[in-house]
Amino acid sequence: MNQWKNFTKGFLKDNPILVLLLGMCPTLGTTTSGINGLSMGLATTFVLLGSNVFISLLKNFIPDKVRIPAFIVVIASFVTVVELVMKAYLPDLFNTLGLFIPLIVVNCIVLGRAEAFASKNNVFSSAIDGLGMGLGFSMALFLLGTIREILGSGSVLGFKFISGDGMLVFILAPGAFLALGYLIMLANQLKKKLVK
Amino acid sequence: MSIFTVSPSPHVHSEQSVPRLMYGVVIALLPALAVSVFYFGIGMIIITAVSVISCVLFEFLFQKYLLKNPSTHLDGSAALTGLLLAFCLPANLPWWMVVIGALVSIGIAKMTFGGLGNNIFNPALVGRVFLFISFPAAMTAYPVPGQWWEYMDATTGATPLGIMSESLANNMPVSEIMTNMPSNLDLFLGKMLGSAGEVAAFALLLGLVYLLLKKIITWHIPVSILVAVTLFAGALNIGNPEKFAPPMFHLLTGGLMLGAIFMATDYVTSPMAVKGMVIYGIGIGILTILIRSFGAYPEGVQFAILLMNGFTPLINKYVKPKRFGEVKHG
Amino acid sequence: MAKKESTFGNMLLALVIISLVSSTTLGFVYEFTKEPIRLVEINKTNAAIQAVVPIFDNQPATEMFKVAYEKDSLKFYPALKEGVLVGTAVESFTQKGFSGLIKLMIGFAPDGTIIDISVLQHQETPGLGDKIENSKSGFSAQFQGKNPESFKLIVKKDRGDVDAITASTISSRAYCDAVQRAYNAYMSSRKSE
Amino acid sequence: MEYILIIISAVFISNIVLAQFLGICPFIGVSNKVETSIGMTGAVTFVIVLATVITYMVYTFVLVPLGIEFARTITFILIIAALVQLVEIILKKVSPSMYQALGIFLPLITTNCAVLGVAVLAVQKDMNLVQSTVFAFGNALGFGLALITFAGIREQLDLLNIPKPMRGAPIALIVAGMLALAFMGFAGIV
Repeated sequence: MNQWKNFTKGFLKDNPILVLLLGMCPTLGTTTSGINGLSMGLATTFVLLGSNVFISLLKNFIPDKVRIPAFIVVIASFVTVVELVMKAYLPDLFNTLGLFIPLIVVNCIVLGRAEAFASKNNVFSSAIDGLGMGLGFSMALFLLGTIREILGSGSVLGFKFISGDGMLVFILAPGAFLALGYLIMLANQLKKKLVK
Repeated sequence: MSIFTVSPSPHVHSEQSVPRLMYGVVIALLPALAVSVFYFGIGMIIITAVSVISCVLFEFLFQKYLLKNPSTHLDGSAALTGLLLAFCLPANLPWWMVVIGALVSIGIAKMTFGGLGNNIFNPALVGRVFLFISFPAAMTAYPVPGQWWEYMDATTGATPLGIMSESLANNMPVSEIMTNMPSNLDLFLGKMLGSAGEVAAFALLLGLVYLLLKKIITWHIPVSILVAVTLFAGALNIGNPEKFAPPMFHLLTGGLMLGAIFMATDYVTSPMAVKGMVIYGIGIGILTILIRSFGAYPEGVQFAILLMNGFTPLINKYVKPKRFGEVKHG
Repeated sequence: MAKKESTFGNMLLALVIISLVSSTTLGFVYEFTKEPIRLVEINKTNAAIQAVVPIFDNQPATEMFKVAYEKDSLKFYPALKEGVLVGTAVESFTQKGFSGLIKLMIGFAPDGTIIDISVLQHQETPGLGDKIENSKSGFSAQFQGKNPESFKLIVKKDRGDVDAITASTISSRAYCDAVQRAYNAYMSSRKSE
Repeated sequence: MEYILIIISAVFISNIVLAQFLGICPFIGVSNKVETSIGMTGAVTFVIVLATVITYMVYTFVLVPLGIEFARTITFILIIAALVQLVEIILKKVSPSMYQALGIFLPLITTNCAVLGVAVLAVQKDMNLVQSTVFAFGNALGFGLALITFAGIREQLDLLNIPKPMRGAPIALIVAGMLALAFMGFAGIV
């Protein structure tokens, strides 16, 4: 397989959020600002990369019937590593992302890639796949976070460009749903145009 | 008219044309508009004009450039949405916020769903709640009536409902709070602080009479809301008269009349069967009092109607219309 | 998926080995991060104390004592300089926030004057109630140097002396409630000494 | 009274789907039909409550005494995965028709973050066993309320003339946004 294509498919064509619609919970829950979205994305990328590599390595060793529990153990281990490391070295970020860090374990993307890709491909392709998908996920989170931050707080990456507040609804739950809805619509249109 | 063919909201009046219905409702709103101009002067005129013009303009632009549907911007529905939106905003709201509200009402709540007849939630209310959550400071600074020539610099204050909820939070007994309130007659005549078009109960009731006479709406929804409010607020008031305001106070303040008569009765977003309408109305009444009496927000009508809009499909599913026959096609 | 036969033996073996490897790894990472995590928590408390009392040379975090007040007990952190009490940081809370619990750290001078206040924990609405945080607005500045004996810890709307945050009266009230609780506990502890 | 407040708070004020963003995948994926949603709600309620009780006990009586709280995530998810398997087996025997309807969604409950989320929240909030159980039940009800209301709206959307680019996930998210807007009215009721 062409590794470049394998790497970039997660950016738009098979973008986990915008096209595959996987991992919506952290997408909505952590994107109150661009930086928060990006951090969540990178934490997920780490887990995705790690679990993809390990599962690909172990694929001939794990019997078919217990593959799901085995995958979950591998994924949960990586999540716990992220949890502990963030708690120790990035405590503020850990507090902001809160519940959504342990919840990476149930992020459909991670298990989805393990099942659909890593368990069928070699280590190198799986690593590329995990990295590409993770970066695509991070990109979408960063984009959504930035949009919500601009509209909701009137700032970009923490720098305010208006005095006072933005439209608060965008930092709150309703704005998260609305912004993601229109973003997915736009991504679909863009994908259609590129395919033509 | 093909508007209602795609809609599962066949209504008893669907044989009437859309413009006739819409402009009928607009006429019913005129007495309230006149009273509001009398109280809020230039501010009311500005926000109403901005709201109506932006709604019609957005409707036109969305249909022409995004949906590419036949244009319906002059059928009165956009103008009505604009009028209702202005009615539930403070008359001193900066004009650009009104434009945002109109964009949300028409762009998000209506056109995203494909235009008139397809929306699930009342467009004007979505616009209002969106603004309320987005700009809480501006949306809760109401102008004191009687400042004819003031727009954005008008002196502001709290609404009767706001004072009630604030004072109750301070453990003041209702009897003491009521001594600082306008009399019921003043409330009935609209001499109080509030959103631009919601203040004058008598003018809104006049509108109701017109709507009923012209058979534009039936009495079921407004009456069940008002009855539910009276009974539920009354029960609370009897239970603890110093903690809960009397039902008459609830009926005459805030957006209750405006909501019950003009917002909740929107064809597209309310149930079609009579039994469904009554359930819907009771739901709105109870939720309104629940939010007003126990919630953090002093006013609950707008949330109550939106919530029941959300339940309308379920009501329609389980309470099938018996009298009006089934879905009409054609 | 590799077509690996699933027998009871190899299923068990696979799961046991994976679990063993993962728990060993986790145990190792845990040992490695245990100390930093403990330090982070101590630093957090210390930083919160430092923010609200004058410079001290003792270890308030380790000299913490609890003072019972009403049904609960509040944590007191005494700050000493050359053996003299320069201030006490009191960890207080309220349940009256818009979204529940708010935790504050309030620094009192020995006479009960408020030195400074910082927010430890809250879930107030972003853009509204979260302005109680010092980094988001100057709301807490108005408490500096005030003695609650003369400065009424009640928002102006309720005829007190505190300027509430615009459109967030509930959060402001809750904040005052937590400060009042700390003050009452502080004064009652002074009296009993 | 305390328990009623926990339930009201979980169902209306911090609704698990509309305010906490948990369980969005089944919310978007499953809720096309009201009947399916009701079944799904039943299955999820059962799993959430059972999972919370078991994880709570394991956490309090095994992990904390052993000092290995850091193994929380991995233990919880394994318990939940095993539970879902169990429910699947039981359902297959007891109600094959329901198993048919929910068949594809049942394994998805494992990766429904609502289940793990509630279990983690319950131990994070320092609740006792009864409070945790009530909390789990309230959240399951909240999930059900959002799911079923939403399914009703989705059924209606199918009859409507939604613009093509908006169909599917986009319109579902917009509707969810408006429901979330309406649910904000419940703020502060408890």
